[in-house]
Amino acid sequence: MAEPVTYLEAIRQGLWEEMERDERVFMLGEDIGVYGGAFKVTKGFLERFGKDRVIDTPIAESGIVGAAIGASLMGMRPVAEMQFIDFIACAFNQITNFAAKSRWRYGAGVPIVIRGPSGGGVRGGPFHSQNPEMYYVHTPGLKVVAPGTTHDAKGLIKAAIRDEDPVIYLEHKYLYRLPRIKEVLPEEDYVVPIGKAAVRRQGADISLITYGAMQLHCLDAAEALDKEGVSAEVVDLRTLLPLDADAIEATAKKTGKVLIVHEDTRTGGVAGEITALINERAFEYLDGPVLRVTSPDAPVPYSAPLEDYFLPNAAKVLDAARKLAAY
Amino acid sequence: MAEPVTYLEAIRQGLWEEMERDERVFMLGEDIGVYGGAFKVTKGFLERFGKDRVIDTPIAESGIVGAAIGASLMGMRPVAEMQFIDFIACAFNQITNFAAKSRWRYGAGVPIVIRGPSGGGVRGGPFHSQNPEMYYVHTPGLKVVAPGTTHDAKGLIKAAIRDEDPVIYLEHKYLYRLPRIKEVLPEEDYVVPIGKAAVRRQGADISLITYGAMQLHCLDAAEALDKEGVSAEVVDLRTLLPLDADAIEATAKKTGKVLIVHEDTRTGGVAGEITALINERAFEYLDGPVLRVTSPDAPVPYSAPLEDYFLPNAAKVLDAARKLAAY
Amino acid sequence: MPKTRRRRTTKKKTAAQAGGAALTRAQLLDLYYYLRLNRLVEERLSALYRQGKVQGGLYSSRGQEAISVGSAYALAPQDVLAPMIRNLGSMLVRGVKPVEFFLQYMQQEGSPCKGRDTSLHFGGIERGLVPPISHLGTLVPVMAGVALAGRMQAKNLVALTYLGDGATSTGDFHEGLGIASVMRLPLVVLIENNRWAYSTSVAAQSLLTDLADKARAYGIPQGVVDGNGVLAVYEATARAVELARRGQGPVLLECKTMRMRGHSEHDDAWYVPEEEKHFWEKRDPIRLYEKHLLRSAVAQEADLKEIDARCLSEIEKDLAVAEAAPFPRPESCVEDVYASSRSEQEDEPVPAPRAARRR
Amino acid sequence: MPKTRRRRTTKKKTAAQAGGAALTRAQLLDLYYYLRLNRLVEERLSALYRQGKVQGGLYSSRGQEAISVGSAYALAPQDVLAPMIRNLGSMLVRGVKPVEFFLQYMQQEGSPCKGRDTSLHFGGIERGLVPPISHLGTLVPVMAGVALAGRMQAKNLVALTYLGDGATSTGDFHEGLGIASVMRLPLVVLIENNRWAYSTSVAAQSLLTDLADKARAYGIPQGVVDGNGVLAVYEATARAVELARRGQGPVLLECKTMRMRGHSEHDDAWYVPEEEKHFWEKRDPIRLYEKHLLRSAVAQEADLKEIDARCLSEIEKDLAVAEAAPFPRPESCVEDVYASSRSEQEDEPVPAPRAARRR
Ligand SMILES: Cc1ncc(C[n+]2csc(CCOP(=O)(O)OP(=O)(O)O)c2C)c(N)n1
Ligand SMILES: Cc1ncc(C[n+]2csc(CCOP(=O)(O)OP(=O)(O)O)c2C)c(N)n1
Ligand SMILES: [Mg+2]
Ligand SMILES: [Mg+2]
Repeated sequence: MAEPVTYLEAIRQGLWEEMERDERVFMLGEDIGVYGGAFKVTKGFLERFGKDRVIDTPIAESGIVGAAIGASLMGMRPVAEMQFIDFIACAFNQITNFAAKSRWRYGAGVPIVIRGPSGGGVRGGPFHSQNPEMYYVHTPGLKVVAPGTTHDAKGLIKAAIRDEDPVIYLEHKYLYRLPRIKEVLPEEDYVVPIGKAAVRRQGADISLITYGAMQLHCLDAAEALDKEGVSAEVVDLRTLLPLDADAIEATAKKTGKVLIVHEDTRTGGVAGEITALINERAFEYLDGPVLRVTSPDAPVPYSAPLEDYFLPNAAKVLDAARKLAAY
Repeated sequence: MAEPVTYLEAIRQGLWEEMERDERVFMLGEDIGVYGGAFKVTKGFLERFGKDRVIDTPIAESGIVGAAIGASLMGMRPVAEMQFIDFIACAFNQITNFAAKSRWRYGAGVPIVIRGPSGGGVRGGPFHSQNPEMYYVHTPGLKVVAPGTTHDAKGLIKAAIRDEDPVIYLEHKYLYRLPRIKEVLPEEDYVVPIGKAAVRRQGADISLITYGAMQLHCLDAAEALDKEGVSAEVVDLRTLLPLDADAIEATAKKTGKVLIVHEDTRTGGVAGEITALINERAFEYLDGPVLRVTSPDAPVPYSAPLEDYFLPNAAKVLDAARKLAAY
Repeated sequence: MPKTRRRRTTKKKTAAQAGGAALTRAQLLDLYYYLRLNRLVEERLSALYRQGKVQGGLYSSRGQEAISVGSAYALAPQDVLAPMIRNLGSMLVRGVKPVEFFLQYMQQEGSPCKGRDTSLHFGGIERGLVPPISHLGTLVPVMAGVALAGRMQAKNLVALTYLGDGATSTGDFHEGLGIASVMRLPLVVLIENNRWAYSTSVAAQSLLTDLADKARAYGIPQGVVDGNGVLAVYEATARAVELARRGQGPVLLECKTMRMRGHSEHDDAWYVPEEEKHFWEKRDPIRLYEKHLLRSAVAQEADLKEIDARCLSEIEKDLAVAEAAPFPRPESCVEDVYASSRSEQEDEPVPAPRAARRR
Repeated sequence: MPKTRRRRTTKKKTAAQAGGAALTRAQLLDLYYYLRLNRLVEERLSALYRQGKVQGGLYSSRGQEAISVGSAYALAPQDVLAPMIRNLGSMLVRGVKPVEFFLQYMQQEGSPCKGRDTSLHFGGIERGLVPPISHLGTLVPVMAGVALAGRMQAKNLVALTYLGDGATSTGDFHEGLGIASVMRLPLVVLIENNRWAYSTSVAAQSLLTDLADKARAYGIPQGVVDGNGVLAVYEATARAVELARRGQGPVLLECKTMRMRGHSEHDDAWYVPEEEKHFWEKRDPIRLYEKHLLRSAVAQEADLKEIDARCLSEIEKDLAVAEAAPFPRPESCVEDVYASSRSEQEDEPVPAPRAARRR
């Protein structure tokens, strides 16, 4: 186990260990059983856990999520896969109206996990590259997590499965097999708490607040800034709902300059919410406007040069950070 | 026509006139024909325009929106009603993936209007009181309008129908028959341009940025502030996507203090986006943090005392505005 | 209403009233008790609505009580039932007390939803009840999941849910039955075909004569039954439940009936043809069952009167409790959004001004 | 694969190859041309994929070409067709040129989607084509709307769309057919039952033997046809289109076939039983049609060779054009989000610091 593993392998391990630990945990989704999932996240699960706990379903996302909700009401711990997270749109109603509101309405928790590959950078085009987080971040009753490291990928899937509330778990497909983020994972059982951000890099002059795959660009930009004498702090949110407002406040107060970086599109993206939180909690500490680097307001394009233009990258982060630092 | 009419009547007139003006316009939805709509917005339409243009459908919101999309691709101008806007959740996929992206993908505009009663204040409970705007504001390719006056209700429904892109038209059911906002409407044909905010009240000391039914609370609070020697400007956004960033910038620069008021829940609500825009465009003009008064992060409750506690009101706006003014 | 249909329903009626052979006298009277309680609780709710004590939508099951009562009565204790908004009777059979409906509809403290949600949107697995949300069709996949979990947990349970003729048009109905069919889940989906979905007639909803034929899209068993005969409903449901419990997969059962009120209390249903109303008025399910009980000498007039009195006194007692209940604490409406119940969601206070740290 | 089914398909084959009586020799050869062009374009795309010139998903219709070509050929010019990702052949019949597929899949300037979207996601009403989005099932209600508009505009058109066995499980399939049925819309929905939905067999998708039986849920006409017989598909579609055009409402047609490649290019379909592959390899639709043409003396070997050569030269020419095309301007990816094309969406520049106005 002392080998470094991929982000995908970390998710797989997390799922596997939870399936071993708790027989209430089961999975359902399209092509997750026989095939082991479009990205092979659930490879070998059918063989180990049997077809009662690793269920290949018809193509019916609303049905899948609905069935997960029903099973969770019975005390089970269903993990529903969306083959690509883009297809979660078909289950929007079950998630936002049934799952999110049941506890509040009459006290019935819905401990389900909905997971799937999100994000761009793999030439997937507009329907295989989406970042749907804000649709769910804006829905009270849900939790939304988006791990950006291999360690967190495992710790958060485990936390999500053990959580009493419905969790949307966004795994970034660009990170699945990225050598750069391979990591040796702890031998022992661990979870990463939902709702807690992590400071990936300490800094004094400017804060880069981010999550998911964008973290790598932020770290690269921070590295470059360092050479220019600017000390950048990098905060990885990890959870988008509930946001770790204390961590956001702390870094804003510490550096007085905040740049938010997300892959999701701009208008209505989480950067706005964070900007509001900072205004409310740390306005007097600000030495410049809270700014953001995001994807532009358009669907995710397919063609390589277009997608490269579209997505945030280290150069764009660096450029904005430099200007903000000089502000 | 020199009689003051209700907000509901204004919508009805707008729809009626567009149906008269342009035979490509037609409507479809549940109980809109024979019954004239759950709120009677389309009363008399079946008799005037016939069942080919006023179509009672089965209960199938995704099907309704899908059919509207298809018809619009053929050059028609469909207006789809959601009986309550809460049920738009069932059509989320067709709206965000089919309607919103077609023009960008291959040049095919989807000029549809999806309209329905939104908002709380009528003891509708969690499934008949929702404010779904942000799900659509965060979707490039859509437009989202939310009239707060009788004049705008008519002008915006007409603009929405004439628009080349898909428009979500949110009519606030609390305003439908509210005597306070009855208005004498212009005799002649008019539209209210999509994307333009309106300054409802000029002021120098603080800006209240709002839309929909909340506007009334802002005006009341502004009145009270005036007596206390605080001059409040009230900006009615009217359109939520695209936001009128210039108007937001102008008022922020003018007063230096901005309070955003919306009925939608807090986290991920449009206040965040506006706060980000102000940071980007008017940071140096700020004399205090951009703050917000919103509904809390929970579904909309049914019971009267609960809903009254839940929704923003003039007292809450006044309270926050006073503090910000004194900042 | 087309002639053919009328004939058909009439034919079924006979079968319906002839059923119930397996039930004891006590059980037969039990059914009557629930039918009457259903009707009387709803009548009282209407009165409260007219007094302004019930706000928002109030939905009546008048004319459809036999479906709720007969079907719920066919369940075993371990079975799970998901009512729709016209299944107050099913909830009574499952043990919900009138006071809960009064509290709920009057939005008071101690109401099952603490004043947060409305109508029949309450229950809980511990009571064998999964309440609906307003969005029609959604319960079908949810109850498929209940059935699935029940099988995994070896509980030998059947999941039962209802939906209207209109709701069979929703995508969730299709996705739920599709999943349930290939997984052969013990699920009974009961269509209450009351001929109207708000103002939309069933003919505008589907070309089918029998909505039960929708079962053919899933290769699952189906049944059509007179929804105004409580014994017919009981027996058909019992058979369907039996099939489902034996692992034959989901069953689709259609109960033919008529919505005898408007869509909700504010709607006078002017769009329903007079002759249709008349036809069905003569088929009131409670009157029919009363006649059956008397004719078959299961009960005397006095027995029925006594049951009625029992219902009424229960209602009076429960209503008194409900009327005395206070409103819920306003602040409670933001609690329980999460298990951890983050206290929160107070508006952030406006921070006190202070000198900027570095400026 | 169960014996019964095998026999059944074989029986159909004969009927299939016997059809096409109404077509002229030129038309019969036209069908052959499209079949071959379909296959050859896709083979070339596979080669480009292996060279890394096509990225993302590449979906093959190998073994299913008869469905695309036969059905599209049955349409009148005013009809509107919505292809799914395995209907390249349908698009060819509708006049799309190979160069468009090459440009599209190679994501280049001048591609129908300007490099923004992928695969067969292009078309336009002016060409009688409505392209899909990836989300399965969505085209059914959309094409119901096309059919509705066509009727309003008195265009006498029929709308035709396709979906796979898997996609019939989606809620949109149900909602779309529901609406189309009660409105009696001129819509033909063609199920390409290729026995697999990615790795999921049709038996895990539905309990039905014939997916066409899903029509029974809507009370609409249905048909089952051998999808590997181009003439059978042509004739069945022509009949369905005729019914729809006459106002008989939507028609559900199932074409039985087999997906002869993986789900997409990266998938080798190891999960498909060998015997199933073998069975279907012998039923290649193009080989079958070739034999038919030769046996019925419609064509000589030389005629077919010539058609092949024509296809190949067209492909070479078009590919050269595509290969020479530049990539699109990167900035173009944010254009056309709206009709007004707000120039926009540039990141807001960081404002230059300046003294606060009043501070
Ligand atoms: C998805 C959805 N769309 C629309 C509505 C609004 N609505 C509530 S009840 C109703 C009619 C329901 O008819 P039916 O299913 O036949 O049930 P019934 O009222 O006759 O019992 C409608 C349209 C809804 N609740 N959910
Ligand atoms: C709503 C939705 N869910 C999941 C997917 C992912 N997906 C793409 S193709 C496919 C299988 C489709 O099978 P089928 O409908 O039989 O078509 P075929 O590929 O056999 O032509 C799946 C699951 C999708 N595109 N849309
Ligand atoms: Mg009904
Ligand atoms: Mg298939």
